[in-house]
Amino acid sequence: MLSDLPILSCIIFSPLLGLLVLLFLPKQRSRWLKTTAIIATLIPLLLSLWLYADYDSTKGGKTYEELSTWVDASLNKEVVGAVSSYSFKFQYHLGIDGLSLPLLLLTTIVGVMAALASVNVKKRWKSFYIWFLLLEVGMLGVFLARDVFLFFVFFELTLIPMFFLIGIWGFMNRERAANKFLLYNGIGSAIMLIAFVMLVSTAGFRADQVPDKQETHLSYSGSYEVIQQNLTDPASYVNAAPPANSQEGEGNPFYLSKTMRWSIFLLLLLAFGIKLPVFPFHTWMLKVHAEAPPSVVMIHSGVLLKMGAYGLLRFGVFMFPGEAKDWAAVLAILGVVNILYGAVLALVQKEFKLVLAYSSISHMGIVLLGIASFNEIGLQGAMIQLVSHGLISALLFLIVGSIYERTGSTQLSDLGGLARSLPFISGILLTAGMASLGLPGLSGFVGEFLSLLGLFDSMRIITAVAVLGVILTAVYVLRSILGITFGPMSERYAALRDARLIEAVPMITLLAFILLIGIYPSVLTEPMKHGFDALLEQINEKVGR
Amino acid sequence: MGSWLDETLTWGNALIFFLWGVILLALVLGFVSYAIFFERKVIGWMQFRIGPNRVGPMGLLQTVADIMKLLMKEDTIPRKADRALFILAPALAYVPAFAVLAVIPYTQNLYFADINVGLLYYVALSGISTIAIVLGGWASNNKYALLGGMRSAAQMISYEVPLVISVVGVVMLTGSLNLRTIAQAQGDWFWQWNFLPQIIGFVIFVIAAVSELNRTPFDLPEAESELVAGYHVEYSGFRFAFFMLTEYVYVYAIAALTTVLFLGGWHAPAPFLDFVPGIIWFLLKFSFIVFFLFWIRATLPRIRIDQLMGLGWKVLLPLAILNVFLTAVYMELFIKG
Amino acid sequence: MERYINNYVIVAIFIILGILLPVVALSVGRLLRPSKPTEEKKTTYESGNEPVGEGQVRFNVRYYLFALMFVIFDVETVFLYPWAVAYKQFGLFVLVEMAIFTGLLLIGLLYAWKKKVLKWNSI
Amino acid sequence: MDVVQQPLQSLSWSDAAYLAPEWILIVFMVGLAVIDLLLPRRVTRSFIGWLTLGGLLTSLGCVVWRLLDINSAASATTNANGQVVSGVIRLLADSYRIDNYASLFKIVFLTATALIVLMSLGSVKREDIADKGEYYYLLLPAVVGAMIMASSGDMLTLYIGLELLSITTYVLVGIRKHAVQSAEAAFKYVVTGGISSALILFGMSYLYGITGATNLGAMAQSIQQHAGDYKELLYVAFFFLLAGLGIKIAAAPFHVWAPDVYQGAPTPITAFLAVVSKGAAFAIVFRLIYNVVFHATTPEAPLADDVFLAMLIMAAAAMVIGSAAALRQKNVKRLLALSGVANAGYLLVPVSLSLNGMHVSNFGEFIFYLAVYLLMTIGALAVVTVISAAAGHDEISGFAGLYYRAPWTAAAMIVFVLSLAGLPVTGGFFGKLFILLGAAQTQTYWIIAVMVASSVVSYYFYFGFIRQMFMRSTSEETVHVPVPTGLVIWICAIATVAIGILPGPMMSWVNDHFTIINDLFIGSQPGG
Amino acid sequence: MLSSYLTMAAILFCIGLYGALVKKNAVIVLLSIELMLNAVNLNLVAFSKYGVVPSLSGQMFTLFSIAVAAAEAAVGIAVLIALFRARGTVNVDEFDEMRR
Repeated sequence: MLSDLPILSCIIFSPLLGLLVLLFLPKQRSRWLKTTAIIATLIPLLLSLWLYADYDSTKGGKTYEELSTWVDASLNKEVVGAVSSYSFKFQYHLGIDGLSLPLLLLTTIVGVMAALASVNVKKRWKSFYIWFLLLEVGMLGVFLARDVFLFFVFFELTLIPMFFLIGIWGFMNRERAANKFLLYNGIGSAIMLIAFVMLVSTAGFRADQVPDKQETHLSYSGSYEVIQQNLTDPASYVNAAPPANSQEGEGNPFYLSKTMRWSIFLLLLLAFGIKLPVFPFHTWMLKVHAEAPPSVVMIHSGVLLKMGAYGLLRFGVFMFPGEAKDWAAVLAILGVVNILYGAVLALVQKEFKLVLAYSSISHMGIVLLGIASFNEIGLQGAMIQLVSHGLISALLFLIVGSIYERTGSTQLSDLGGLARSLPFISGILLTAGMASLGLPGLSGFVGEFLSLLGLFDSMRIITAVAVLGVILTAVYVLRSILGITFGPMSERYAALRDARLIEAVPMITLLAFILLIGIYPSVLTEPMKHGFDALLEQINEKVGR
Repeated sequence: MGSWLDETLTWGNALIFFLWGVILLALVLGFVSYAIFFERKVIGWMQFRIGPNRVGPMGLLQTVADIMKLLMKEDTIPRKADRALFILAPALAYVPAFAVLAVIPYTQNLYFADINVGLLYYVALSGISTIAIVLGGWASNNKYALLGGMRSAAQMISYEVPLVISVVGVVMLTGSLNLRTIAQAQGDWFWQWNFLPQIIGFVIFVIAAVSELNRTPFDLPEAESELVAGYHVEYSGFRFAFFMLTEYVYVYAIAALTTVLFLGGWHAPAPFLDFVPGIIWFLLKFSFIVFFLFWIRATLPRIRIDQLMGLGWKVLLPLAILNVFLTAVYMELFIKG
Repeated sequence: MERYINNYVIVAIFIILGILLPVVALSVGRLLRPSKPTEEKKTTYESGNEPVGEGQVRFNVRYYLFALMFVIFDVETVFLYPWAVAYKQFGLFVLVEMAIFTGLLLIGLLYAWKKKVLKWNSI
Repeated sequence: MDVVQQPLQSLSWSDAAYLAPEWILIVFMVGLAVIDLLLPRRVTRSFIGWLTLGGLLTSLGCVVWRLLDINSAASATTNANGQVVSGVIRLLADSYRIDNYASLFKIVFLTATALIVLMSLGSVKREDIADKGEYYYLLLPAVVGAMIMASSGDMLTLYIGLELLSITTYVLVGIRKHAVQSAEAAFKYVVTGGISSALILFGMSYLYGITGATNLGAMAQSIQQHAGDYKELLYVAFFFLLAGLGIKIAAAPFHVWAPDVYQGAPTPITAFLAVVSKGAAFAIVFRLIYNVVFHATTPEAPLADDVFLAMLIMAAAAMVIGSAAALRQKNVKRLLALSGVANAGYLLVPVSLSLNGMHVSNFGEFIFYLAVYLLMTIGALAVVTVISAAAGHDEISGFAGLYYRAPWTAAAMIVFVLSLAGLPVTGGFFGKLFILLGAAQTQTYWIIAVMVASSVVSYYFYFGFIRQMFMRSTSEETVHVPVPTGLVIWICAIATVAIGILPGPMMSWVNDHFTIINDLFIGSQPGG
Repeated sequence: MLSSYLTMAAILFCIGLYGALVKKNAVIVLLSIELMLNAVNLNLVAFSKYGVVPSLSGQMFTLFSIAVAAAEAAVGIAVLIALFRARGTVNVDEFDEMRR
């Protein structure tokens, strides 16, 4: 029964259901509003859990695929000649595979937890949850879309609610943070759009012959599969070598020269690098981490940053495996720079949120390393690192929110000895810290270990430097977290109440997932097993190994 | 005249044209002198006076004497006047007045320029005089002159519109703007002349023409009681004379134009009167129009300015347009078949 | 062609004569007339009183409105004349077209009338 | 005289019937004018607005009916290649064409004007505009002018339409007689408009001199013969035309008048200028480019390519300058004026991308974006009328806390702002996307970069509205939204989103009804 | 023959453009625009007789352009009068109500 449903659409759009209900609720009834929103986020979680259970890694996600025409804008066909149709064909194409499934799960889990954490929001609950649910729709869509423009639409859809969530409910400098967020991500998505437009107008072109009839359908398709196939198939018109006597690309408007391929790849790298964020483009993220409300940062740090890595993998690496492979070293170096830069700066921060922000940069560096390895282990490591960092940072910011609610500060110098008054929260914080610094048995370790292991295969020196960074992680995490939990306690914090049930539930749930992945990483690696095969095959073909 | 027109232009021919022009100029100057004389006489008789009777026999040299006086009178230009424009204005008024005479045909064979847009030429050039009058009023730097000039301009442009539209009916019937063709096209019998079929147009044309001439009952720009002497209050001597000259040359021109457009030009009123030369018929009709102008001057009082403007815009203009469409419908029904 | 040129030569001659007459007359007059300017002679004439204020006074804007009306209807005649000349050769539809055109202008006249443009008051 | 005698073609009664949309508007205009004059002063003039709206909608119905009729099987014919092409109605020796191109433009103009009238019904107050009746019925000749421009197949009709539109809008801009700003705006508009028509005419006069024709079809044939000999003159002609039309469409660097005029004009008229005037000028640009410029290429001088490049540069300049200048604006109408400059740049892109094997028509992209631009601009300005009525000024700070004072209006404004910024899921996104894809098809990648970059810059000031509406607050008193204005806001917002979610049908409809050979390459089909 | 007409027209046009852009007096600005339009008329009429392909349509065009120019001037001056009433000046530089 369940399998007859368009399950992916249901996952994406079920939050909208909640949004509809929210619209008709009076805006003073905070309890109703909150309950509705939490339920609305629970539906996709349950659906995605079911999907996970139902997912068969050997068959891939083919059975869940949804495909229908979204935009079929016919073009003037007069001058082309005898064709029966000529159009822009963008599809409503959803699909799931080993790459998206873990991130989908991550999104739904963090979504529910953030919704739970949002009960702390002090004002304008109605509009908060409306934006929140819209944001969730966008995130879910990003991971499931299989059409470049559908992807772009969902990607942008995350942008606008985030702008509102930061700008209205954030801390003191919220507007500047919101602007900065908008500006950087706007530039990022604009660059992405340029790349997509270039791709669709060349590699997206397809001519379908209708069998048995004299009909040709020409179309520019946004389909991920079509583009990827055209780009990677050496025989396709995109790669067809032009006749020797003509100028490069003459007569074949779809030919992608080497420069073009590289420029598209670099554009994609840049676009997703900003989102990830890669070292020089990271400043917007710090602002967001510092200024956005904690529950929004949970989403942001937990899911939105992953969209960058996901996009880099799916569009950058899968579409241009050759170019990506050629730039593996660069990617790795960027990763190391991220790790070291993030770690060193996290070490000197005086604000706990900023420590976490820099640690995010550092951890995202590890993802880059995993991608740069270009082998199964490394890529799996990157994916696990993505999920694990999502969970851990969501948990950490949840705790930050709770602490801030009680103490009114996130300055490291203000906080101290909270273990005495807030034993439960402190305990969770410590565990989360351990997970973050990669203690074996917790999820962080698996991700880091696999990524570095994968990279060690090809780039040993870089791996060695990266490990140095990982050691630094331990230093700054311990410095800050131990400082908060132990040490001298300020008198005014003596009478604080420990976590309420509504806080404890998400903390424990997140921690449980962290533990689960740490102890039994196969929950994630299993569905991914065949996800990278095709990619690695192509890369190896290309590189000739 | 027609034979020379068809020849190739040489200096000799140009000289002949020039001489003809000079002859006409002399005739016109003579006409002006004696038109003024007769105006005074006619009005005198109508008012049971004798009119000028001292200079020469029956006062025939009165106007000549006046001209001599004007010629020898001191010419003052006010200090505050805009000198260049002040000097330019009378000449500018006079040039178009004389230039329009080029297109008027007198008989079948006696005409000067035979332009196929003759009527348009007349209308276009006569409009320039308005500018001269405004210019004269403005350049004098005098309140009376300025207001007189503005009034005059307002009046002239207001009546120019009905004047111009009233002849459209004639143009439609003839299908030409050539004054010679228009005169020729009118029939042999006097009821076939344009003034009967185009009676509305004719009446409007005459009224508007009188107003264009700034003559009584439409002589408001020069209303002595309000504006002293209007736009030429600061002019004296021969510069003043040129404004007067302009007015009377226009009298000549309008009288000739009316004859050509509405009164059948040189045609005799009936075919059996053809033995009398065309030029005589033309002069008779022409003289009648001139006399008519003197006659209404003696008869009618000056009207108020609001009446003047109201008449032009609210009565004559709609009537003129109505006339155009009546003509069109008439032609549609009876002529074009 | 000759006729065409000749006609305009005549027109030119008439214009030249028109210019010559004032030039000659005024030049000749200069020899005949006296010239004894005094301050009083050169003051602006204002019925014998000392002139008050500027000579170029502001006058009623109504003059401008008449100028505007004139422009509108004068331009109408620009179209009316060619139409009238060629009227015989065309069908009824041309009459309708001109009726529409003129009708629109008459609406303009009505507009001016109703907006009291044609009503004259003071100077 | 050795003058080519052209046969005169008169309009017949049946031809006149094809002009029904124009007639209807003129009849309404005349009727309303007379009614307005004859009614006593104290009678309120709002009903004139409703009647104007009725006239516009009737006319719109006629245009749509004609469009469908032309394309129906009955009037379609086959061309030389055996393809079925729809009929074109040519009036007065092809100087007035009723083709799909014109009809599509007319639909845009009439829809826009209808929305503007509806918006005015809610916002125009008697104390502000003394002659309310005039205000409404003057819009009609303006639209007729725009329609003539769209339909013209001759430089003469084209010019007449242009001036009919311009002169009426001069008056409309200055209709708030007692406001200094309005009069000043009107004067500036008159001067720039005059200069622009002089420039256009000067260019046209050279084109006429070289081709000896004013009919676009005849020009196309003639210019192919003479382009080689007179290419310098042609360059001059095209330069002047571009400059003149650049002023009309407010593309940089000819845009400096736009902010002042848009600010001073009554807000609905601002919308009219932004949409109808600009769109009509584009209709001319299209016709001239594809009928004249396109055929002017000679082997030795790539005239057409140069003109296309010049236009692209103009488009890029408009985008960059428009977006950059808007950053500093505090006045909403000035801001929207500058955003209109940037949008003129976007609209210029499809026009100035030449055609090639794959990019066979740019009209679909263009009209799609024009329609979207119509919706979002009119919608945004309708919101502005509500705000300035409440705040008493046009500054952006008037939007402060709008969300708490009129949440639904604020929500609609978000839609417009997002659409203007080109973000999904709004029509603006797909409008820009189609243009970008068109540019990509011709491999003109640099303009894509410029376009996207200017869009990103524009985020800053468009989101300025959102910042005001959501993140500032002044008074808590609710903003009153008059019903007609609210209707406009909602029609525009819903349509914007609808087009943003499903752009396909509209784009397909436009392209199905448009045939480039029939509608734009007039000259390539001699006689007809 | 043609070139002298064209040169004359071009000169007129340039004078007009200069006046329209540079002059401070609003009336002169309007006059300058008329000058530009008249330059165009000169061009059209010259081309209709001496153009590459002489034809009558140039003269027709001129008629229309004259008419339209008249209307434009009328509206222009009307607007200027309204503005003069509000501002009391015809100096273009002082029309700066909106520039900030």
